[in-house]
Amino acid sequence: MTANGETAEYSGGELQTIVAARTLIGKRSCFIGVGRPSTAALLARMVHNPKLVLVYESGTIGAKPYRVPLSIGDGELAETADLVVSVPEMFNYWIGPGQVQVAFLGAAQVDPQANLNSTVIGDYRHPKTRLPGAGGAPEIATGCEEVVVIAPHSTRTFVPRLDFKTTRGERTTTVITDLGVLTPIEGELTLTAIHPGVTVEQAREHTGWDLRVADNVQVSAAPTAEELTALRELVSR
Amino acid sequence: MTANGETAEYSGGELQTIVAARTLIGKRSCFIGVGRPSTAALLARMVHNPKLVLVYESGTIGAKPYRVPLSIGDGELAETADLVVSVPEMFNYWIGPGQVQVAFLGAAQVDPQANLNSTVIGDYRHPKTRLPGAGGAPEIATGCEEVVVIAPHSTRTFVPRLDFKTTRGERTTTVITDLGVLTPIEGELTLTAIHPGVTVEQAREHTGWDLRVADNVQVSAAPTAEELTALRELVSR
Amino acid sequence: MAELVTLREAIAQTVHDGDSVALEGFTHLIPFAAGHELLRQGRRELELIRMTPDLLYDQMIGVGSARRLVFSYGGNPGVGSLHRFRDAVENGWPRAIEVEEHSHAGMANRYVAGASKLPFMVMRGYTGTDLAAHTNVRPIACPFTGEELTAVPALRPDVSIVHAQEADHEGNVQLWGIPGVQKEAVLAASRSVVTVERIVERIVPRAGGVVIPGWVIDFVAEAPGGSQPSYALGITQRDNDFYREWDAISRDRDRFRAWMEERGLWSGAGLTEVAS
Amino acid sequence: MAELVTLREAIAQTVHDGDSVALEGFTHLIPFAAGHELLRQGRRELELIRMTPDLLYDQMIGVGSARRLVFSYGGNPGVGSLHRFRDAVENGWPRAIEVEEHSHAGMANRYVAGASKLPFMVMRGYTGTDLAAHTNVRPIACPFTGEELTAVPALRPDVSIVHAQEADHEGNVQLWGIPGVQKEAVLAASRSVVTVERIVERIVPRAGGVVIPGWVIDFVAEAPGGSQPSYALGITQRDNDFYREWDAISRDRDRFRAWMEERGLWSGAGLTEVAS
Repeated sequence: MTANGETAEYSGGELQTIVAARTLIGKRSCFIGVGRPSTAALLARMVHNPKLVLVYESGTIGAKPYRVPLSIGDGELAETADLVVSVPEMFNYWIGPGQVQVAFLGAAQVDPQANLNSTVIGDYRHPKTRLPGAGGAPEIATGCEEVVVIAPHSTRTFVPRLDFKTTRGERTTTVITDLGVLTPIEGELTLTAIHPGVTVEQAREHTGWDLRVADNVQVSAAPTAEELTALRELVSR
Repeated sequence: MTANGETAEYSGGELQTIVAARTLIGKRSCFIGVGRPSTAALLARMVHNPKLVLVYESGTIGAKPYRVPLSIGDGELAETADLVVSVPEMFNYWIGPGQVQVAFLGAAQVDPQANLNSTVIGDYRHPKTRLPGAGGAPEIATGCEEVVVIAPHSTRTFVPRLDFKTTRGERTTTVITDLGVLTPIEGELTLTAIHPGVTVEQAREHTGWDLRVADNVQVSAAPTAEELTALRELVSR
Repeated sequence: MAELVTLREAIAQTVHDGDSVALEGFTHLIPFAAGHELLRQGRRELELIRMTPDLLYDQMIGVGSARRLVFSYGGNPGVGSLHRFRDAVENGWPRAIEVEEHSHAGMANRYVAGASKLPFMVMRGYTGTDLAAHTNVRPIACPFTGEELTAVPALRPDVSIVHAQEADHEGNVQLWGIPGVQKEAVLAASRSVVTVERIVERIVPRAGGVVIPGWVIDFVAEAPGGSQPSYALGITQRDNDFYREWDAISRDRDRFRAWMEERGLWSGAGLTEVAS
Repeated sequence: MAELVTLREAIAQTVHDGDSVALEGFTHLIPFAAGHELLRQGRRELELIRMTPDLLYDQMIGVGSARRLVFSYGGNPGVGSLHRFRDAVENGWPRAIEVEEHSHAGMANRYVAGASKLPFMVMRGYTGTDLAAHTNVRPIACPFTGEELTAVPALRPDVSIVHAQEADHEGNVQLWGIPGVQKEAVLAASRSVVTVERIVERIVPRAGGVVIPGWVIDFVAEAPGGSQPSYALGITQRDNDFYREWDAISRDRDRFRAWMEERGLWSGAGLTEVAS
C-alpha cells in the first residue's frame, strides 16, 4: 500500500489505531482506558495534537506517559499529570459535567444504536461469560460530548441485540473497527468508511445485523509514513 | 482571690476563658471559631491537653497556632495544620459525620433550650440589627458530639425567645458565661455553677428569663497560677 | 483554554451589569483587585455570591453595585460587623438589597452541585431552624431509609472570580494554603477569571497545592498583591491591622465614601446621586 | 487514635467472619499484604467491597472466602479477565457468590455518602441501562427542577483496609500518587486498618499528598512492600509482569490452588473440602 509515496505494510489493528488517533485532531481533551484507545491517544499527541489533554479514570488529568501504560493506574500517569484527583472528584467534577470532550470506549458488544455491553454474555444471573462490568463507561458515555468506540469488527461484537445494556450510545459519533468506520445516521450505525483493501461486503459479513451502508462510502486514508513510524516507535518503547 | 496559695486578680472574661479551656480536658478534638473560643482552646493545648486537635472551619485540621489568630483563615493555621481541606470537605466529611468531638460556639442570643441566634435582632425582613448570619454554626451544632456555648451573661443575650433561630441547641452540654455555667437539665438551661465572687442572684438578674438554679450550685475553681500565667502569656504573644 | 490578559480586559470581557458574580476566597486569597476593577468599570445591579462577604463585598455593597447578596456569613472576621452591609440591610443605604442566606455547609454544597452540574445536593441541615423558612431549600426524603433531609439548589454564577498564587503561560493555575471553595466556584460558573500573584514558566505541584487546569478557565490576569488586605500564603501577609481599621472607616457613611473616592472606587458604581 | 500494631494483630482485631470488608486501592496502593493476612487468619463468609476487585479479590474469591462481592469493574486491567471471579460467577467454583454491581461513579458516590454519614448520594447515571434493574439504586426527583436523577445508597463497610506510603508514631498517614477512594473508604467504615510502607518520625506534607489523621483510624501496621504486585508510588514499582502471569496462573483451578497453597493462602479459607 502506498502512503506519501512510500509502500508500507500495516495491519488492520495498526490502521484502526491510526484512524482513531485522527479523530482527536483539534480536540481539547480525551478520556481513555487502556489498550488500543490509550495507544491511539498517545499517537495523537505525538503526531497530530501535542496539546491534547489525556484523562484516565484513575484520576490523572493531563497525563503525559512516554510508554503505553499497561493499567490506568501506572505510576507514570500520576507522575506526569497536571493534576491528580480522587475517583469521586473525577466523576463528579470532571466526567459528569462534561469537562472532558471526547471519550474512547471499548466493549464486548455493540448494537445498532451504539449501546454497549461490557457486563455479561448470556443471561445476567447465569452468564455464559462474565465480563468485567461497567467501570466508568456509563457515566463517561453520557458525560463527555462525543464518544468514539473502538472495537473489533465481528458478528460476536456487532450484535442486533445486547445481552446486557451497560452503556448508552446516544453520544457516540464514531465507531472504529479494524475494517472501517461506522457513524450513526438517523440513530443507526451506518458504514461510512472502509479501510484500504476492505470491501463493503466484508464489513457487512462481519456485522451481526443487516448493516446500513452510506451512499458514498469513503476509504480511510492509508497510514502516512509519519503515523506508522510514530505508532511503531510508540509500541516498541 | 487565692489560687494555689497565691493571690491573683483576674477578670470575669479571663475566668470564662479558663473555665472553657477546662471543658477540653480529655477531649480529642475541638471545633473553634475566632475570639474567646480560640483563646480557650489554645489555652487548653498549653495547660491541659497538648494533643487536642484544633479544627477551624476554614479547612485547617490539627492547626497549632502560636498566637491567637485574628481570623479563622490566618496563614499560621494552614502552615501548622496536619491537613488542610476544602470547605465542602470540611462540612461533608468532618463536621457533618461527627468526626470532630466538641464545638465551641458563640451567639448574640441564647434561649432556655440553648438554641442560638446569630442572624438578626428584630424582624427578619426589617431587622433592628443585622448580625453576620449562620456561618458554620447550624451544622457544627448538629454534627459535633458536644457543643459548648461561650457568651456574655446579660439579659440581651439570654432571652426567653429568640428573634431568629439560627442554630439548634440539643447537643449543647455547657454554656459558659462571665458569671457562671449553665447546663441543660430536663431540656432547660439551669445554673449549675457560679464563678468565685458571683452570686446566684446576679446570674438570675442577668438572665432574660426566670433562670432555674440547680439544687447544689458549684463554685467554679478559681484560676490556678499556671492557667492564669499561661493565658496572659498567650494573649500577649 | 485560558487567555492571559490584563485584569481590565478580563473583567470587561466577563462581567456585565446584572450578572451573578461570585468573587470567592475563604478568608484567604480574596480577589480584592478584581473586585475593585469591577467597581472602576462601573458594573451595577449585580447579584453578589459569596460564603463570607468580608470587606470586599462590604465595599461593593457600600457603593451600591449590588442588587442582591447570596451568602452565609457577613461579618468582619475577628473584628465585628460589616457596617456597609448592615447599613444596606437595616437602612437601605445607599440602596436596599435583597438577601438570600444559607449556612456554610449549605453554600458549600450549592457550589458542589454547581461544579457537578447537578441541580441540587443533599445534606443534613436547615431543619428545625428559622433559616429553612427564609431561604431557598427544600425537604427531600431518602428513597432507601425514608429519612428526611434537605436539598440545596446548585449555584451557577454567571462569573466566578478567584485569586491564586501562580499561573503558567497556558493559564494553568496553582493555589495553596486554605483552598476554600475556589475550585468549585470556577467549575460551577459560566465564565471564570483567575487573578494571580505571578506568572511562572512551569507549575511545580506542591504540598497542599490545588491545580486548576487552564482549559476550564476563561481568563487569567496577573495581579500581584491582588488579594490584599487578604493574603496569598507564602507571598503576601494578611493585613490584620487593616481589617481592624475598616471597622472605623466603614462605620461612617461619609468617611467610607471619602475612602472609596480617594481610590477611584466610588464613581463607578453609578449611584453618586442616589447616595449623596 | 490509631494504634500501631502488627498486621496480624490489626486484622485479628478488626475483621470477623461475615463482615463487609473494603480493601480499597484504585490500581495503586492495593493492600495485598492485608488481604493475604486475612486469608491466613481464615476469615470467611465475607462481603467483599471494592470498585476494582483486581488480583487480590480474585485470590480471595478463588479460595472461597467471599459470600458476596460489591464492585464496579472486575477485570485484570490491561490484561483481561479475573478468572477466579469468573469461575465463581459462571460455575459457582469453589462456591457461588452473590454480586452487586455498580458503575465507578455509583460506587464512588456510595463511598462519599458513607464518608459523609448520609444515607445516599444523588447522581446522573444508571437510567436507560440494564444496570438499574439489577442493582440497588432508586430514582429521585429534584425538588427544584423536577429532573429525575438516581440515588445510590451509602456504603458503610464494617472494616476498610487501605495501604499508604507512610505513617508517623501517632498513626497519622500520608499517601500520594493516585488517591482513589481510600480516604472515603476509611471515613465510611466502622473500623479501619491502614498498612504502610514505613513509619516516619514526622509526616512532611508533599505534593499530591493525602493526609488521614490518626484519630479517624483504628489500627496502623507496617507492611513494607504491602501493596505488591500493585505499587506504592515512589517506593515500589507495579509488577506488570506478574499481572500478566496471573492470567495463566488463575485460568487453571489446580494451578491456582497450588500457587495459593505454596504461600499459605489456601487452607485459611476453610473451603478445602468444598473445593477439592
